[in-house]
Amino acid sequence: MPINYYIFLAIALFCIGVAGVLTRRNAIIIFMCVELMLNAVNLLLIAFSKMHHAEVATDPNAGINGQIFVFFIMVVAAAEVSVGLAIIAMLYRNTHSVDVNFLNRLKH
Amino acid sequence: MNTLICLVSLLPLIGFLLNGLFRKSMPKALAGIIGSGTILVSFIITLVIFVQVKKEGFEPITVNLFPFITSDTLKIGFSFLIDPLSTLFMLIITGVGFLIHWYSTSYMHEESAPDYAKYFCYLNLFVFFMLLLVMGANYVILFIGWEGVGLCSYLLIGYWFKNLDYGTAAKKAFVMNRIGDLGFLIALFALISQFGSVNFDEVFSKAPTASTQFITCVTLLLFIGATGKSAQIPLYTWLPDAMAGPTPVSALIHAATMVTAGIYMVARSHVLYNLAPFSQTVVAVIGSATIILAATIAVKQNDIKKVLAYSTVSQLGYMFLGLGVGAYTEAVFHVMTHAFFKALLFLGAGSVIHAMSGEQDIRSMGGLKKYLPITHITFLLGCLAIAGIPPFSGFFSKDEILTAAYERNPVYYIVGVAGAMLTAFYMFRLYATTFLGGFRGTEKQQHHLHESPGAMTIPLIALAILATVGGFLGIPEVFAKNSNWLGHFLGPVLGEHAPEASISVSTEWMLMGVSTVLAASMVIYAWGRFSKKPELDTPRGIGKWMADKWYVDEIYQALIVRPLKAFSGFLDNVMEKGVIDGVVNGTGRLVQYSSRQLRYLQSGQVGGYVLLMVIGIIALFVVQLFLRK
Amino acid sequence: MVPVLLIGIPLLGGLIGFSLKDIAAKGWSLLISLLVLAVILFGISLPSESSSLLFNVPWMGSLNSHFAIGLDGTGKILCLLTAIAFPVIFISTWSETYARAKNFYSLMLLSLTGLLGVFLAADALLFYFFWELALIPVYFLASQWGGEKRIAATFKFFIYTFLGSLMMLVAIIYIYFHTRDHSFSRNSFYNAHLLIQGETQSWLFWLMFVAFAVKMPIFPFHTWQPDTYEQAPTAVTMVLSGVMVKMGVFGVLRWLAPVLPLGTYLWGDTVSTLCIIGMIYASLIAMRQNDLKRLVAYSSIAHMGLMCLAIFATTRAGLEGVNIQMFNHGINIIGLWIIVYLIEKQFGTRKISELGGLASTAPVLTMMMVVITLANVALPLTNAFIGEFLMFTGIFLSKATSYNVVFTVTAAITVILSAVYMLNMIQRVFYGETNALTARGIDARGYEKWILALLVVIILAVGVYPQPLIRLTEDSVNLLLSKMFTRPT
Amino acid sequence: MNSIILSAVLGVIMMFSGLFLKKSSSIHVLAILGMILLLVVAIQDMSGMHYFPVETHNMLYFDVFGLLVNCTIFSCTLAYFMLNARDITSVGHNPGEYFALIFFVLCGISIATSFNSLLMLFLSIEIISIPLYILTGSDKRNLKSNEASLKYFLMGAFSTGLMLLGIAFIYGATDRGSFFLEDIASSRSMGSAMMTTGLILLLCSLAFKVSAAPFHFWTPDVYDGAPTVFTSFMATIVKAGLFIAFIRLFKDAFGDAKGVWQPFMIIITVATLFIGNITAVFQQSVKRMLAYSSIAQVGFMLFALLSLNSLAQEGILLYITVYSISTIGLFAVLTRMKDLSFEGFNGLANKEPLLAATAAIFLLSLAGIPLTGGFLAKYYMIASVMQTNHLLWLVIFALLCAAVSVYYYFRVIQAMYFKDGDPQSPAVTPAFKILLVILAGAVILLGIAPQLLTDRLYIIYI
Repeated sequence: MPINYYIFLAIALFCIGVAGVLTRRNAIIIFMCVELMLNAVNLLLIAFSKMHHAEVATDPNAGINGQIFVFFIMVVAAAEVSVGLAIIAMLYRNTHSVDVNFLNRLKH
Repeated sequence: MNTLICLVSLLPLIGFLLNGLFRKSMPKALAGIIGSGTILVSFIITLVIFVQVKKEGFEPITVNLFPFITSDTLKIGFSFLIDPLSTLFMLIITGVGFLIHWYSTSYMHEESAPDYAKYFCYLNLFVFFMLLLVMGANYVILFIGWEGVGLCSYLLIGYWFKNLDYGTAAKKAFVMNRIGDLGFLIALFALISQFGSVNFDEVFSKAPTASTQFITCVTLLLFIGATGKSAQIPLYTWLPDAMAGPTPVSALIHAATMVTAGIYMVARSHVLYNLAPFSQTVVAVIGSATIILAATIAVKQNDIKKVLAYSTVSQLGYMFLGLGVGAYTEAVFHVMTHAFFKALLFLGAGSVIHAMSGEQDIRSMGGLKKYLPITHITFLLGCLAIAGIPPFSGFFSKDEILTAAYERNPVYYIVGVAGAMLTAFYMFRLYATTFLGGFRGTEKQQHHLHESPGAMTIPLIALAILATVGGFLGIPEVFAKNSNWLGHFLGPVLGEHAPEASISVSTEWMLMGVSTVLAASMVIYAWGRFSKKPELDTPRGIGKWMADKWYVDEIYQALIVRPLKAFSGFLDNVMEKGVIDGVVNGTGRLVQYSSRQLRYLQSGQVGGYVLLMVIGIIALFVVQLFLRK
Repeated sequence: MVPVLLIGIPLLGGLIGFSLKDIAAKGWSLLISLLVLAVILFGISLPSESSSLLFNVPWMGSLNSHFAIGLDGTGKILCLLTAIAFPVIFISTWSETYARAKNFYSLMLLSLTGLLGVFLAADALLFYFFWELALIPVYFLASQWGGEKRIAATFKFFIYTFLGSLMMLVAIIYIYFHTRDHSFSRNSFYNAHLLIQGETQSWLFWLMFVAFAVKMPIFPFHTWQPDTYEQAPTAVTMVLSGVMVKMGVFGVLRWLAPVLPLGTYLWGDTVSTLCIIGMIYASLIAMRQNDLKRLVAYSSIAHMGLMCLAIFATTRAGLEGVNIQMFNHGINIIGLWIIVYLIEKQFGTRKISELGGLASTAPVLTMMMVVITLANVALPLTNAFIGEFLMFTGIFLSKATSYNVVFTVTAAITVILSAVYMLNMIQRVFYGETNALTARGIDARGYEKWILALLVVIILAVGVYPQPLIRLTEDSVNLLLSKMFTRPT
Repeated sequence: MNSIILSAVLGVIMMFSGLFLKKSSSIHVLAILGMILLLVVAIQDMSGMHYFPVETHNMLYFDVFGLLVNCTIFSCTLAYFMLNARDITSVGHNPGEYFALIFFVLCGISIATSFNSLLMLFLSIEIISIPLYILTGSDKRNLKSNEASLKYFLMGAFSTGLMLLGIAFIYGATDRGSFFLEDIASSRSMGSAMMTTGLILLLCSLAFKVSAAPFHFWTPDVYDGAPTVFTSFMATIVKAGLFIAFIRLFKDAFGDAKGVWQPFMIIITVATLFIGNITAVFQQSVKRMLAYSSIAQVGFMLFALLSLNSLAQEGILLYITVYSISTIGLFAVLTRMKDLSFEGFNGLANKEPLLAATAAIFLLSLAGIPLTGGFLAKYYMIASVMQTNHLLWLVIFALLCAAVSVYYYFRVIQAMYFKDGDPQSPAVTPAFKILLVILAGAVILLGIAPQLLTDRLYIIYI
């Protein structure tokens, strides 16, 4: 299956994520959309790593680094989740809402 | 010799410094002695020099004091030139100057001590600059004196500074002179650019090499300077106002010496003028026009000093007419005689004003004959002299100019004679209204009337003698061969002038007769008319125009001063505050405004921010697409 | 060694001054300024090729910029002016008591440092440094001790000049990259024009000229000046108008005309026209000013215009005239400011309409004022006449333009206008009857009298025997003439 | 390597310091000691003493520039600690953690200055960002702080996504699938659509991190909302570190493909200069003004990216140093003020002359007035671009913006010196004053002798 399919799929996922970030007002959902973007990237990386692996038949672990990268992304994403949820929780404790449109004390 | 020459100019300066620095502590008597003493000494020294210069085979002396301005090839020295012309002027300046200083010692007696000292220090400064003017060996030194005397006249006209009108008059004098000086300056630059020098000898020796147009331009520019200093059309209007100054000042500066600086300068550069016939014509025409204009105005003036002022303007016109027709010796001759009789007349007027305790309007005078005998006699002599009645000095000088004018063009002669008639008329109108008839002043004034003290009358007498016999220094050739001493004296500088070469003796006699007869008849007519019933009522019709000086001042106001003021107002309010400053401040406001608008991008909404970021990214991709193509 | 002292003394003096008592600061600054005067006089007495007039050590290695300072003709004249100006300013405003006086006087000394540095710098980057160093203290002085609208006015002035100098910086860097040895030294800059072709020079010219035009100021970059002069404390106004505006002329003479001769030549006529417009414009506006400070400010704009014009004439007479006139104008205008200051101090107003009749209450002051005024209108035997005569001669003889006669005549009109507005001022302030305000006026007191007398003596001395001053500038003028272009004949 | 590991270790130590040390003062003494140690180690790293011989498989690559940047950044942090330690401890209950987070950030920075692979770049940036989210929100009860941290977090995560997508594309575009910079630089497909797409995405996300327009929107809000001490840290040290990463990436990976990305860089530079300067003009709060000014300063720093030459390298080193010192000093003064609006500064010169004087010097330096390091920093930037002999219009535009910047910086000076008022500011310790004077002296010193810093770049003994 040609690589372009994966690329398009990944970009599609990514754009969905972006659209979500743009349109939704609930902080948690926005955050989930961001996660979606990250996963799109993961997919893309895997695809590329496979592609590069196929390109170079001689080297058994060619393109392996793409997949390693994905693990790192997952780790970092996890870390972000923890921090992010903590922040959202803190905000909720203070304002009893997670609606980002109410966050406009700081402007201009 | 050199030290003597320096002393002549230095002494007045010393007097100036002494009177100026110690004016606070200076007693009046001392101030007067210093003031007039210095002038007397330098007059005596001048006489010594004169004796040297008079000798046959005398060569002009140049005294280099120090280099003034040196810029590679351009070398301007601070140097004096002594030759018959400058010597003659030095004699007039110091001689007449001394008499007037002396006269002032008593005339200014009411002044407080410091002001008295101030007066004399200004007067000495004036003499210093005037000597600089005539002694300078190059145009720059001449110019220094030129502006210096202008400054002194400014200071002395505004001597009574408390009166703002006097101040205005002084300012007017200075500014109008400045206008003339502008022409002079540019002429200087032109000379430098052409000859690379401003020394008289170099300029005159190189002059023939230059093109006629160039010489014409330079001479005209110089003449503009002359019209300013010597009160010719169109820059004459300051002189009558200058009468605001003390009368001796009017006598010294605005009659005898300063105003003749223009004549000196033109005579000094006669070499150039001889090369530029057009400029000569201009000089002659302006001169004759001024004669008539000033004379007509003088006819209707009632302020004794105003009359004399306008007569000065008109007499200066004669001198320029003489210069214009190439009769340089005669012009200088007239300068001399005019210095005598006009100084005399002014001092006489001063004595009258003194007696009338400040009154200057002749309509409230009359019949002063019996109160002021000496003043009366001397004044009469002065009038006769200026009216050109033989054998008084004015007759000879004026007549020679007229003859020379006739040679060049009879029209000049006719104008000149007309001027002479007018002169005779208004002078004797003045004389008759002032001295003859009955006294018209107040009781108080009449009671106060008295002859002036000796310090004032003796100079009067001295000047009267000069005014009477002064003419014999330059008797025309027609009377007796080689009798024109002045002609011979000035010959080496200005070149011999021989009328009989062109016109016959008989015609000259005829011209002389005509002018004399006409003048005399005017004298008799005016005497007869005004001694009986002087005109006291305000004139009507053309007379009013004359009385109001043909409204020249008003015209200048309307054409030059007001538009200029309006324009500067426009620049200040519209251009400066509006346009230029507006642009500068506008830029500032623009920044402020755009800042206020840009702030609103910062909406505070996360969604908005992300959207803008995404738009940014898309924009970059679009750019990328375009760059690909 | 001399230049190092010239910069070091006031710099140290200023820094120490901050730590002094307020009372001590006044005397201290006067002492320092007198020291500087002594040093500069010594420097002038030395022969112009003396090695002790130069100092050069490497400074910013990676930029190949040197700390190179030297004292030469024009520099001598201007350093002399600066060194005379500051003591005169300190003495004439002696009776003034400033809040936080030590800061005031220390900043004055720092600005003195900057000014001297500008006139001494032989390295473009160093020149730029001093250029700003002179500006900053003056900005603080003016907006801390000035009039009530001071903050806005002086800030306008600051932004204006700062923007100008930034443009100059661009030009300097550009030229730096086009010098053979990538150096800021004066010599490399003077030879850079051989490697920069015409059109480049012509826009570089404007980048640089803007900075100088704002400083001088040249129409239409002048609007900061009247406001700043009006708002700044008089002592600072004296520094500004007496010395600082000369930085502009100096900049053109030292860093523009010889560095970009072609650009200078190409734009000569344009700039000259601007100068003349400015001269007449400023004179006309001066005619109707009611504030003494504004009047003097506008008259100074007119005079600076003439100097700039004379530079672009590219003739020996003109350039010598400019050099002399920078000195003379400094002296005269400081004299004017002193008198304005004395008047304001006495009557608390600078409005011409509210004054009058001072001549009867203050004869000495009047006498001084008249002399200085006459010097300002360039009457013969005063210093300004020498300068203006030489400048006008230079303009008339100019080979760099084909409009030399037109320029001379139109520029000379200001000779009349200046007489008009100056004499107007004299008449309305000093002549006439005294009014309620001026009746209780008193004359100039001891030291004020003497300081004015000193200035008058300088005015007359230079006016009568200018030769030494002219000779002082010869080397600079020769250098300039060897660099600048004139119309090919 | 020294600094990376040691900073991480120090972070852990500080995290647990709360357990052993009860007094907050002792904690920040500990932090300062640790910081000094870190600095010493970093300097020794430069002079060839490597204590942790770790095989990085070419993931990291240490060069003089990076190490020198580490040193300057650490010294700035040291100054920052000394000036602000008390304020840091007073933010919340357990101060040790804040120091811990700061040390982690430093760890991330020291990776960012030495990464040689996009993976390391990604990790370093995340190691820097995540603690910052927490620091921003550290003032738990303050709604502004919460809002700021959430905004920062959401947008930061978003930009991380962008960066990762970019990295993915670049990975795809390289010849044999590699994250190493040299492989990217040498890849045949340089300039291809995929590569360029990745490049642009990476550019945008990094622009976001250094807050360059149009990706700067988080900056004012976050800087405004975060506790002032941490704003000072973020605006200076963090920004410097990230900027070095930015330069490192584009120099080593895309240096040869300048033509591809320079147009975008120019657009971003112009936008940053314009928005940063113009918007700062109208601000009412000095803190927020400084946020915008930090954006404006980035506009100048970006010049170094436009011209990747030796002048640029020296210049950016000088720039980040001077900018960090000045801003840290300024924020230190700011933290002492009760009222952060411009009026709050009225008459400070009379009440606290020394505070005002040093603040004035920092402001002059930010405005780029000669004799302060700020001028030479800007000078280097301009010169480096002019050396490439084009983009002169950009230089002039930048200088016009600099003139605008003078306006808002001088508003503070005017308030302090020329206006009268009674500013509310608690008494400051002499130590604080001395430190400020030292910083001001450093600014001046770099303004007249930049070679003291820049020449270090050419000392080679690694």
